[in-house]
Amino acid sequence: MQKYLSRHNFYTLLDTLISGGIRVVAPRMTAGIPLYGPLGESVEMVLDQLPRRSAKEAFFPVCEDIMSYEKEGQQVRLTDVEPASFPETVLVGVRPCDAAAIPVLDGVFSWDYKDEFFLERRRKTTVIGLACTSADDACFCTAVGLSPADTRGSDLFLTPLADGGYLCDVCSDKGEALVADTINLFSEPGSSTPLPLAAPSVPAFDLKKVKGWLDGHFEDPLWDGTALRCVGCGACAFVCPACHCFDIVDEGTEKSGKRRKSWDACGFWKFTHHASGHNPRDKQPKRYRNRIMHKFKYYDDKFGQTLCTGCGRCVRICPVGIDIAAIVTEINGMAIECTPAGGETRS
Amino acid sequence: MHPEKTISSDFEPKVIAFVCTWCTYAGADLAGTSRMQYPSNVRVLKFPCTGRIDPVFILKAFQQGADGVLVSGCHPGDCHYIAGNFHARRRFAAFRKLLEFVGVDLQRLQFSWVSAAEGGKWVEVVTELTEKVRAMGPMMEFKELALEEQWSGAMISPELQDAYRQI
Amino acid sequence: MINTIDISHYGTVAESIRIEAARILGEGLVTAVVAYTAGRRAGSVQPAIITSAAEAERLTFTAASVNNLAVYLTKAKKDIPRSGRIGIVVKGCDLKALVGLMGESQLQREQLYLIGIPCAGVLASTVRPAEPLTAGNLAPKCRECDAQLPEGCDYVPEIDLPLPTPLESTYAAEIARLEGLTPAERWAYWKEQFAKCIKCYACRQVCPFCFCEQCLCDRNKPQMVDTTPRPAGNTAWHIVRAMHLAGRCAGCAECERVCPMDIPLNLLNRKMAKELKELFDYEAGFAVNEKGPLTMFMEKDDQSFIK
Amino acid sequence: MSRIGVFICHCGENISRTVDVERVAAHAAALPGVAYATEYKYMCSDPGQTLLKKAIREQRLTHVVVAACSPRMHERTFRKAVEAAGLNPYLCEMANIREHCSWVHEDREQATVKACDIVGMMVERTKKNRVLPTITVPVTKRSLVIGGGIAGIQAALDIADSGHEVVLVEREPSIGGHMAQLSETFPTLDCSQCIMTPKMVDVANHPKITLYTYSEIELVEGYIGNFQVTVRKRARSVDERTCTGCGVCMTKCPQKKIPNKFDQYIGMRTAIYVPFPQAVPNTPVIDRENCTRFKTGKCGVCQKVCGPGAVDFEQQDTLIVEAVGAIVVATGFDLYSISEKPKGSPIKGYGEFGHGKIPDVIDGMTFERLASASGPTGGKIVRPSDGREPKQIVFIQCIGSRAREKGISYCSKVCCMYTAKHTMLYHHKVHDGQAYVFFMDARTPGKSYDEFWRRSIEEEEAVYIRGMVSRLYQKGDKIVVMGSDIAVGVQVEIEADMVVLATAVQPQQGADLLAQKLGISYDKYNFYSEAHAKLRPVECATAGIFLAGACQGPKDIPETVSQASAAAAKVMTLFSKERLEREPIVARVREVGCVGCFACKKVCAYGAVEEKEIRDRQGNLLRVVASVNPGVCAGCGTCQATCPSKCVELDGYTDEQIVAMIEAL
Repeated sequence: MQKYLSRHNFYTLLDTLISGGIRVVAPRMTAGIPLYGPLGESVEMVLDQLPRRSAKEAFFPVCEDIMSYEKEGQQVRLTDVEPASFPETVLVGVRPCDAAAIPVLDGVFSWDYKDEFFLERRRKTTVIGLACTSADDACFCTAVGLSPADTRGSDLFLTPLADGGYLCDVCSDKGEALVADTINLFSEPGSSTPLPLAAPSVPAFDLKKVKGWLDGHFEDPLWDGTALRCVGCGACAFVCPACHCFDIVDEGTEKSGKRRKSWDACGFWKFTHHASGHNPRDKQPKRYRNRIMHKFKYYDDKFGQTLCTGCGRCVRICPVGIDIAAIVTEINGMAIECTPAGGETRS
Repeated sequence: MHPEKTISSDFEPKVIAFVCTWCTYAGADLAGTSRMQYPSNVRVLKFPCTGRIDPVFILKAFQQGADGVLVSGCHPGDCHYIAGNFHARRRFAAFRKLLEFVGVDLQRLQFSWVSAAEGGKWVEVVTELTEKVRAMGPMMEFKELALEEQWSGAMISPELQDAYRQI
Repeated sequence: MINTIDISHYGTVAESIRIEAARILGEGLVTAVVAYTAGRRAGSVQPAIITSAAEAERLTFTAASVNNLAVYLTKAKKDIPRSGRIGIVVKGCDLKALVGLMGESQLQREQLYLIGIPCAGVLASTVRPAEPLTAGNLAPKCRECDAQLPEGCDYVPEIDLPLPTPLESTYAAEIARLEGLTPAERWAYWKEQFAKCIKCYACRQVCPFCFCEQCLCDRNKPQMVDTTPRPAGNTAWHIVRAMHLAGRCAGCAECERVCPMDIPLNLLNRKMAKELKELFDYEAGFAVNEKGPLTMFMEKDDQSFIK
Repeated sequence: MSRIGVFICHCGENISRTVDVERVAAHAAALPGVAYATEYKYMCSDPGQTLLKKAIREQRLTHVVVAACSPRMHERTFRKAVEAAGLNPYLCEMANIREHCSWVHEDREQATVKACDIVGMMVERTKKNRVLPTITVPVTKRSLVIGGGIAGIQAALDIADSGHEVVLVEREPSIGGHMAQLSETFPTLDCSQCIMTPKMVDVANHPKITLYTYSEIELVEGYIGNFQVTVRKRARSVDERTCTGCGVCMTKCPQKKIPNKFDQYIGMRTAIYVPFPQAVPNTPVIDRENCTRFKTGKCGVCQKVCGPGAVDFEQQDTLIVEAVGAIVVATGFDLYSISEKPKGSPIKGYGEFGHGKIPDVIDGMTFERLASASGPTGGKIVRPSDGREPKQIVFIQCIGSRAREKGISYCSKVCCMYTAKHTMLYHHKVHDGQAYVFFMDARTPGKSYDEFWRRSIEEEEAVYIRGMVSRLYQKGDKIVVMGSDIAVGVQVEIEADMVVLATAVQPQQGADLLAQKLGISYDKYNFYSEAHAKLRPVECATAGIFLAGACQGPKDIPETVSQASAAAAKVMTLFSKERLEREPIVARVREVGCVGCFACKKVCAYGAVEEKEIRDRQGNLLRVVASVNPGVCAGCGTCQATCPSKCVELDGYTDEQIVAMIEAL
């Protein structure tokens, strides 16, 4: 189903939702930078810049409470967080590279343990995707099999038109329900043409071959060569739409406190630091290797998907210019070079 | 009688004092042996020397709900450990500027030299800080901050609303 | 109007670095050289650690050579193999950090071969590394730079540095603006800034002075600072970090540059630098000091704030 | 899980009067980790301590919190009790609910709430307390005595007689101090020099005493049992080993009119001099400020006439480092100069009494020199202005002392007695003279003291006038003293020939500077503070340093001698052990995390932080880390606050303990 949504009606739609008590989350300027956040009114929305953090935080918060404790004498009282208290949300202006990561994350969060915090937010959130019309040389969604018009992860998908309005694709039941509720704001598609889509410049990877190469190159000079300069921060993982590692800590005093879940990153030295003092990933290149392996091999092994959508955020913000697109391009090259016609045999 | 007075007297500020054991703690002891009277709001933490007092403790005290913090030690030259208070003096000269810059009202952070012989000065410093802070009202900044969440992790729970009401 | 900044000599500088790096590696004077190479993206530059003369041809220097490479010589970076003397490319601001590290027993001068850069400025950010350098995208630290020509290096390319365009310090202006606000307004400002923090610790990881092998904030007995990226823990972290850097920070502003959330972290460091200058007449420079302003004292130090 | 015992003391009614101790006990009992909480009338009493020990055993307590008085009062007591019950003493803490609570707050509710908080805070702290093993350090069995007056002499002789070496340091060219200046002593009127000089000679001859006169303390390093003291031996310009003390140099010195400090500047001496004939050592010193040779380069007579060739104009100050295990401070007193306000002193002068302007208004010590048989007048009491015998003499007591409005509130203790003595000496020497004494009241506690004072009135005919002098002025060659006799309520006016002011006893000039070198505390008058006013009156709070004599507060001779012997006894007790136990409140470095920036070393005032090399088994240097010498560490913790990664930690005041307290609030 395709509908037309004028620019004005798009904003009216959001304001209607907000006044109806729905939390509308969209990119908005926050202390100088675009970040996703709940809108007070639709005009706060900023759609021409990719938010610094991905849309994953709408489902997987930067930090959330999962439990609280209180001690009284010898008694300890525990209180669980009730996921039912999460608000109904419409997530707006999500570019394909962010939106596509959401169903990818479904894999891990509904795997052997069902993460009710993630899943409840997922249930309560309707995603309105937005086709992407601008790319820089850090962008590489097309290299990982996505496109600037990919509707994966979106319930509704907007394509900007030359007249300022949007072509609205209805991609799910949730999307359909939202349109049905506000049907008077939509009309049938007209003659206005879509704006040209973004065109990332990185050539496509052969993801199967990249994985094949990774399967056989746990030890490789590439890792030292590319990641010795890694300073071990968590910026890449934190801005990534697909990275989903988290840490659980108890914060509080002897008497009361909270158990909290917050983003973690495999780049940190402490990430795999054992209580014994041993650290299996004792050097930064090993930690960086894990990042690549997880994205292009391990996640694929387990969930059949690649954990990278090519948004380019990590490329832009890496303090020391580590460029995942460049590294995977290099791996891609090596994979094609060294793969005989029949494919590499796995040991 | 005066309505505004009853309101202000409802608020009992929490004042935390970090003191060195040789001078100010002893000075506070002297105030006790001399049966001087002062507001009961202050809670004293004893350190061997002001040199031991890490700025993080001040931060922690505010985070734990202190409305006023006092740091007090030996007069210059009187340090039991030769120079601990000189180091502390520099450290706190810098730290208070930092706190001020991030928006902490320095009226809530008092530094003093109170010797073992100055029971009266201890009473004076504690009383003055307590009354000043009482008049200023609770230190909301850190208390509010403690309840603040990233939007993504925020919930609308009755418990949280209760907490907001309480501060 | 956008003032373009003259960095036409960077090509010559880059060539000089290549020749000198090849020479010192070739002659066995050093075991490695820490410098810059080009990246994939147009105009991008990244740190590189090379160990053979053959690799020297990869080296470059452009306005995107923003990194303070001194961080690679600190103990926190255990993975960098270190033996013998190491060559390192330094801008004036980077050199101040190295000097600070020497004062804190982290490095010895004789372990280093310093290749100094006659520097006309670098970009504020590497998000768009191919942009030409202008007064608008110049790193704010460069606007107030007093160290364009590093002193005491083993090698500095001989270049007539173009006269710098005098530019107003944006830090000083912003500090003055904030100082003019009420405490509540300042608190609101920083609260909004710190709320953005996601505790990625990029600020810590690129800082040459965050060389602790175990950061205070990574300890949990006791938990001095909450680790979760909530406003409370974020605020505490940035206050503690600014305090730990007070009197040590050499002003490379890497923390601010790398912050993915654009928190103006260097404002805190500049503010502390300003206060330490006023209080104790201390400034980071090219001379190695035995003690920093907060590890020494004078009997006559100001105590007007003490009752 | 900890099993903490909380013991709340009523302190008779001192605590329980304002603090609801039962409520505090109930509050404590409900705290996580508290296994037992109780209250008792007197925790520090024998039954109280027994109760504590019994509870530790029966309740299998792991930690103890005693909520009572200040830890400065009884921490030792309870830690000893805890130790006796088999727990490490450092697992016991005190919650101060007396000095910091019940005594300073009247409101019972508020005081109780506060007491609960204090106990809660200490419970949380104590949970984090660790077993601390006692640290032992070797003891250097030599001692330093600073000051060669009667206090220092007595202490030095006592310690030396017990067989331990003593280093005695005196600032003046001779030992003897103020006692050597006195003519007679109360209440027996025996000649001061007759009893003093033999002791001085004993010091000089004692094989265990090393005497440095004309010397000062330059630097004190180290700690109890292990001090290193640097003594500056000022250039005497006379070699002590070769000088025979013949005195020819002094008789030939052309500079003969230099007012002699020893004689309160009323007698004269030469530029090369001994302060008084019985000086010990009997080696002259050249006063370089007044010596023609040093002023103009001409002269040098003393060198020419010196047979053994002991005069050495080129002599320099020498610095001598002495290792000692204990220090006795006996720097004595000075008299308050009422004419000139000492620079920077908050004490107001007594310019109205004309001292310094009217030549015949003198202070008590000057009177001693006038009355002394070996003094500048040979014991004749005469007026400094014209040498005439004063027929009417007025003594005024409490000049400076007990005058809060003038800045000194204490009683100088010896003036009542010495003024009584002065009236007697005067009466013995000027039979037809009349002595008047203005006094506020007479303080004469002491053996035979009141009898002595009465004698001055009843037998020696001194007229005591109760009241203060309001004005005093020169009229012709008389001094008119105007005052009031409050006993009869009349104004009194006396035309006196001489006025003697009993000025306040003060610590020596520079007493504060010496205290700073020693690291001991002093009060607002610069008198040195004892560790406890009643129970440890001889010790300083700084371990290994003891006090003797008037440096601690005004004292008469018998008291001074008693305290000196007591200090000596303390030193001997210290020296009775080979090794000394010290409080294990010292810093420790966690070498694993130490990054070797040595910020700790930079701020350590004791030089306790050393650089330690960590090597692998092959001996390759891996890293250099900080290491604290527990013997030298004084336990201030400045290193920890400075360490960026908190890898140096002060035992007893760890971050965990402090944060636990903050979080308990």
